Amino acid sequence: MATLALRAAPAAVSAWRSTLTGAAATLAGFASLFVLWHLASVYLVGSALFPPPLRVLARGIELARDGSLLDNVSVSLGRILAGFAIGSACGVVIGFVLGAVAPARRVLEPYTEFLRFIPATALITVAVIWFGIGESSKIFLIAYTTVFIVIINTAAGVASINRNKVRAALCLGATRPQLFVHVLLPAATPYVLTGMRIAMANSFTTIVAAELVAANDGLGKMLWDARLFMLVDDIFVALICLGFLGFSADRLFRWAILRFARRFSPVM
Amino acid sequence: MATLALRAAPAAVSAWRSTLTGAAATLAGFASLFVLWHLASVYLVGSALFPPPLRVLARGIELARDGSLLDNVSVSLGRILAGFAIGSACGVVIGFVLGAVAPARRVLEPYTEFLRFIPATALITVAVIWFGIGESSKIFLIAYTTVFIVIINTAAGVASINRNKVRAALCLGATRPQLFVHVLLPAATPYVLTGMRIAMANSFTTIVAAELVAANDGLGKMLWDARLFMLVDDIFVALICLGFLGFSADRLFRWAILRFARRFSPVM
Amino acid sequence: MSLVAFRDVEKTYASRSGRPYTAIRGFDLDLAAGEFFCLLGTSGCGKTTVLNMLAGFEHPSGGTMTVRGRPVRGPGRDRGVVFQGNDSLYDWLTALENIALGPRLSGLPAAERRERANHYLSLVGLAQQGGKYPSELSGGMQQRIQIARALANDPDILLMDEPFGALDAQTRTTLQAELLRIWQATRNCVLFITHDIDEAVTLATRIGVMRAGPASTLKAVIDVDLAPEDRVRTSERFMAVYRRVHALLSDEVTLAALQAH
Amino acid sequence: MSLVAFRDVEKTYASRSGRPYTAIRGFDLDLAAGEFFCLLGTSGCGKTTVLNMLAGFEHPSGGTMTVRGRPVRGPGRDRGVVFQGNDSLYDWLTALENIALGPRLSGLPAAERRERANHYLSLVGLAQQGGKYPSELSGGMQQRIQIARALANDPDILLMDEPFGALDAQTRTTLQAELLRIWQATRNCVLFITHDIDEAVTLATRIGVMRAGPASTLKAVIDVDLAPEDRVRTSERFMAVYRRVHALLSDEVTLAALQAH
Amino acid sequence: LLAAGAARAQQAPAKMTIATGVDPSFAPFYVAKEAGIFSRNGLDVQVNTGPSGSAMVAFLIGNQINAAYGAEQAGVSAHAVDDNVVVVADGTELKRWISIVGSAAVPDLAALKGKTIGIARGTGSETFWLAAIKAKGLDPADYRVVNVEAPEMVAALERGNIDAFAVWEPWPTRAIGAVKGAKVLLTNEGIINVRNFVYMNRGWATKNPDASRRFVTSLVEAADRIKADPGASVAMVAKFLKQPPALVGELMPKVDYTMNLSGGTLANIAVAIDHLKGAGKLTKPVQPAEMIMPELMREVRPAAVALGN
Ligand SMILES: Nc1ncnc2c1ncn2[C@@H]1O[C@H](COP(=O)(O)OP(=O)(O)OP(=O)(O)O)[C@@H](O)[C@H]1O
Ligand SMILES: Nc1ncnc2c1ncn2[C@@H]1O[C@H](COP(=O)(O)OP(=O)(O)OP(=O)(O)O)[C@@H](O)[C@H]1O
Ligand SMILES: [Mg+2]
Ligand SMILES: [Mg+2]
Repeated sequence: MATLALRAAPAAVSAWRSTLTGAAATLAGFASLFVLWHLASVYLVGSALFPPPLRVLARGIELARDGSLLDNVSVSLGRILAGFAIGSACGVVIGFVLGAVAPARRVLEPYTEFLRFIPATALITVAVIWFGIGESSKIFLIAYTTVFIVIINTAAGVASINRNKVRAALCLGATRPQLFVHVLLPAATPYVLTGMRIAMANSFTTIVAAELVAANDGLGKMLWDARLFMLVDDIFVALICLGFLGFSADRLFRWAILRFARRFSPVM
Repeated sequence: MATLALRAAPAAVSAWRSTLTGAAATLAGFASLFVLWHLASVYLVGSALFPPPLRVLARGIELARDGSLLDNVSVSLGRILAGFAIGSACGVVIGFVLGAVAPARRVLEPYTEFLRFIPATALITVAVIWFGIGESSKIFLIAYTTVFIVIINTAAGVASINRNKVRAALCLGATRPQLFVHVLLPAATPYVLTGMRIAMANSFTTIVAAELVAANDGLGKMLWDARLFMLVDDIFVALICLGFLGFSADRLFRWAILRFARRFSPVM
Repeated sequence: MSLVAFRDVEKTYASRSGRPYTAIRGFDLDLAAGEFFCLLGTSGCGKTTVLNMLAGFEHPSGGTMTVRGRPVRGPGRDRGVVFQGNDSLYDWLTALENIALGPRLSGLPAAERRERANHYLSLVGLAQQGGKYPSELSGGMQQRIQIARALANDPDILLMDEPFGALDAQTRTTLQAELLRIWQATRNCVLFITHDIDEAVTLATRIGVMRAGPASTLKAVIDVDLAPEDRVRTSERFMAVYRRVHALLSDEVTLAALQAH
Repeated sequence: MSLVAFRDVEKTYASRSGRPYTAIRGFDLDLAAGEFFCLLGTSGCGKTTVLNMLAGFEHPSGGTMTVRGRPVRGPGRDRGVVFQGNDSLYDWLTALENIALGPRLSGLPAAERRERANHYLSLVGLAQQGGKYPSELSGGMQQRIQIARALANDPDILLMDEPFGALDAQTRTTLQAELLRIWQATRNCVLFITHDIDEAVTLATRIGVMRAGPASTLKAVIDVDLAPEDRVRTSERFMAVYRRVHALLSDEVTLAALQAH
Repeated sequence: LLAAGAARAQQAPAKMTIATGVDPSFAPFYVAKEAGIFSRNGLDVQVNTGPSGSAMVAFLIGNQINAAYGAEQAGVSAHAVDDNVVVVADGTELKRWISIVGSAAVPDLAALKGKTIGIARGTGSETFWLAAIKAKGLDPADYRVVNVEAPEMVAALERGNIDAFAVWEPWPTRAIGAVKGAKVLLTNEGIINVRNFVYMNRGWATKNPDASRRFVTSLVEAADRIKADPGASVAMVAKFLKQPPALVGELMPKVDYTMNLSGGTLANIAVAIDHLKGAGKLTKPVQPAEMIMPELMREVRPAAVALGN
């Protein structure tokens, strides 16, 4: 997130140094998170159901050693990415239609505005009816929780485009498809990307519901098993993994944006 | 959602008429949704697990008659509203801090960017440890899934404020708090509202996870029970209720925005 | 049949604060192919409103407005626009890419459109600046990119809303000369809004002066029948036109001031 | 000690496209309290850059810049700014509320600040338009709201970036007179950017002409020692100053044109 | 006993929070609440429900709730985390509760060979399947086992993703109604006895001996009541669960409700321990006897306690 520069930054600070201090501050933030967790666990709560971070770390290393953690992570990550990609792609297209074509919006909105309030957990059975108990139903569920957020943000992006930019393109002779490619798409890009970043969290959290469907592996499955057998440390290992994976995916996403989509001056 | 006016609207169309055609189109959209559902259920899927809309409607009327549906709806709605309100309020405050205060952002981001990937379902146990088995743990879970979306959108809003608007306020002698109240807050309002609209869906869907925690009533509870007893019609009644409640809440929210916050030109 | 015809056109804006505001009422204007029409008027009288309707951005609330006998339905590439203010530039394109967008949309091959864009970039005196993004350009530079973008698309009707407003006198003179040269070569129709009487008299074949709003119309239209060599301030005929326009405008300003108090 | 002092100031912009661009280098300027300094230069030479640094929006890349002997740390209410372009107006406030914001921030009671805002609204000729939102105002009207907003806050140093650029000649003349009147009453320091030499000679106590960029500096500073009655185009002394400034600028334009090709 | 209870009810009733799933096999909790047995014994009990009885056992850890009702395995897992989680009574015996249901293509158990079967891993479903293999002398290698959650069994069977499944009621009954040609191939009768236990937090029970005793007394009374008046009990359970009486009436007779502690209790705990150990899911060793706190039942109904040593 580029923060608001309330006063001009001294130009002398090199980009390098600011990257370094940034990384240090992020590390400090994480450190404080874990210290707080430790204090809360040991002194404040003192429950067997809320283990301190070091114990979770030890258990995590154990699970990593025997290879099962990596397996679970990679399987879940695959499902998340597939669902996220499909959901985002559909969301961008539908969002543009909603944002740019008034009659389509009127007819389509009941679908999006109705369906987005229906929880993925409740759709598991429906997903199995349609897609069976294989991978596709899991990916469907993840795509489902991704798509609506991308739709809304994309449509908001289209609606907030500066009027004169659209007018100028039409005066330059843009056809509808050209207007889309050359103006709407780039101008809405910051909104689309923000929407995708928000939706990413839904993709990650929905893996837990998705892997309730006949899964043999994955972090969600690990979580459910651990719950069933009350393996408290395992639950926290799975949670921490999800958190770190999400955090890393988000950083990667941001980096890619800054690297490849900087000219669309995304806001983050 | 105000759609992009690609060509100027004939001014002669009265606001009244456009409201009416809008409502008609929305109704048509809903009608088509239910017709499609009927066709899919009867001709395409033909499963006892995917009932046609009329059967669900009949069951819904039955449940409404005996009063249990209304009870469940009102209990859930209360929880959702409380969680949504708390989550949004915290989200706006944290979002502004993240967006406007660079050092705070660095330290706080690990928290938000890590925690938002941790599913509410997995936090049930932790919620009960902290907040007990009563209402507060349910409200906590809903607030939890609401807050991060509002944070991200608010921070994006702050970061996208036109530079010269901030500069002008500082030249007019604005202190930090004044800058916040008179410029950052109103300028970020469209983003905040979009964030809240998106987060609203999370509030509604999380009620299902929240009411997994030792709840004795509510739509989520109804859903879980129906799932355990394979009362397919009840499941769909609960889902449709969630969908309609969400849709209505969203409409109400939009109406309130247009009524009271129009000057901040919200984009929707 | 005239190229552009406004007949009894009215434009009423619905206002957020409640009361609708009628900017234009009973507005008549004909523009012929090949003419250079300058529109003058006090600030807020409705010049941009007229231009926006002709461009197809706004529909008249009453009356009819036609281009080549057909009502205007929306914007089109036959009418190029230079906007008042620079928010129509594309932030994600460099100056050169902004200029090249029109040719690109009409399918010109990459090499040709780059050449074309570079030509117009030099024409507005920014040959070295093509790689910069709009936010890296000064106000006057942005304005010149907008002019180059409109010219590069070679429209039949060129609608320009105070295009030289943010330019220093010298740059302005150069661009005026370039614009005249292009217009003489193509003989397109130009609707040119300005608040600089000198500029209007230098460029126009006709000058229209609008009344102060609300419900503004054209107060008078003056034919500027000056030979090229008379298009300088030192010419007596130039100054005669100047004084006529000046007088027309002054009355309106006094009126506007009276209304405002 | 002068009120404002630029000493050997440099400003280099990091550019998105790669190469950094040095807009200003070795720039020296002193402004005294009570003076009206007009800054002229070709489009893109660095006028706005100078103003932005003094306003505290941008830090110099080199050299020192002080106000009352202290380095500028950021924007403050002692330096009021009229921006080039109108994107600094608050869309969610009416014209009147925009003007009243400064007094509101400094805690003036509601009644007094409304009165004050209304006063400045009439001063810029928009007494009837206070209830409109910026998007409902014409370009020139927006610009006048911006001017009123800056004036209503009564800053020690007034920084104005082409404030009358979008106004017709008559409105401009009225506002010039108002500005002069206010300046004479308060004797604040004004830094006024314009590209209109007439305007500069009418208003300034000193005129600075900048070189064409890159690495621009002040080319010359001219004292304008004219009596009020000489501040009209018909005065010979006026025209003498005009011609001097014109000559200085023309050279730069030629230079800029040469560089561009 | 009744008189004593009534006398105590004059004082402020002791507050308790208990939790279980929504399933007629936990009927004693519901009946004690609905019939007012708890309040007659001077208890103010809040009954919470969750997705399963087992899920709620976890909340005994750290005493989030005071009592729960659930399966053996959940109790063992919870006891391994916090040894305060103990069994105070064995309340439910599920005689014909878990079944293997086959699709139209599988007429009998023999025909299941080489086919796919859905099992809910780590639950009674799996325990039953393993027991069935042993009892019927089947070769596990002949079957393709896939992990499916109970609520999705029917959908998976209908779609043909699986040819059969092993799971508890109400799913077998439902599947037969919903999927054409589906039938029960085998029930748990004579193969394995599934039980549900009443758990309490030992720390809390030791600190509140009086309330604990009255709590167990209430459950004993409720179980007796279910036996004595099945019709009224069905109505009460249906009311509590907000489920159709017909469905509840169909399910309740498949269950035997007797509050006791027996050798069978210990045996079932031992099986659960073995099963968890085998799956590598037990974090520390647990002895069946350590998991039982028989004092309360001994006080309330000594005759029902026969642990064998
Ligand atoms: N969207 C709008 N809603 C309400 N009123 C509007 C709107 N747009 C313009 N107006 C009003 O219409 C009148 C004419 O505006 P217009 O922009 O056409 O003036 P203009 O002649 O171009 O002025 P300028 O020289 O200052 O640009 C003004 O009084 C303005 O307030
Ligand atoms: N943010 C920036 N990044 C890169 N270059 C910039 C930036 N801002 C300004 N420049 C460059 O600095 C030079 C001076 O710009 P400046 O805006 O100061 O000009 P100006 O004198 O105000 O011109 P005008 O009269 O057209 O407004 C220009 O060449 C411009 O391209
Ligand atoms: Mg205008
Ligand atoms: Mg400038």
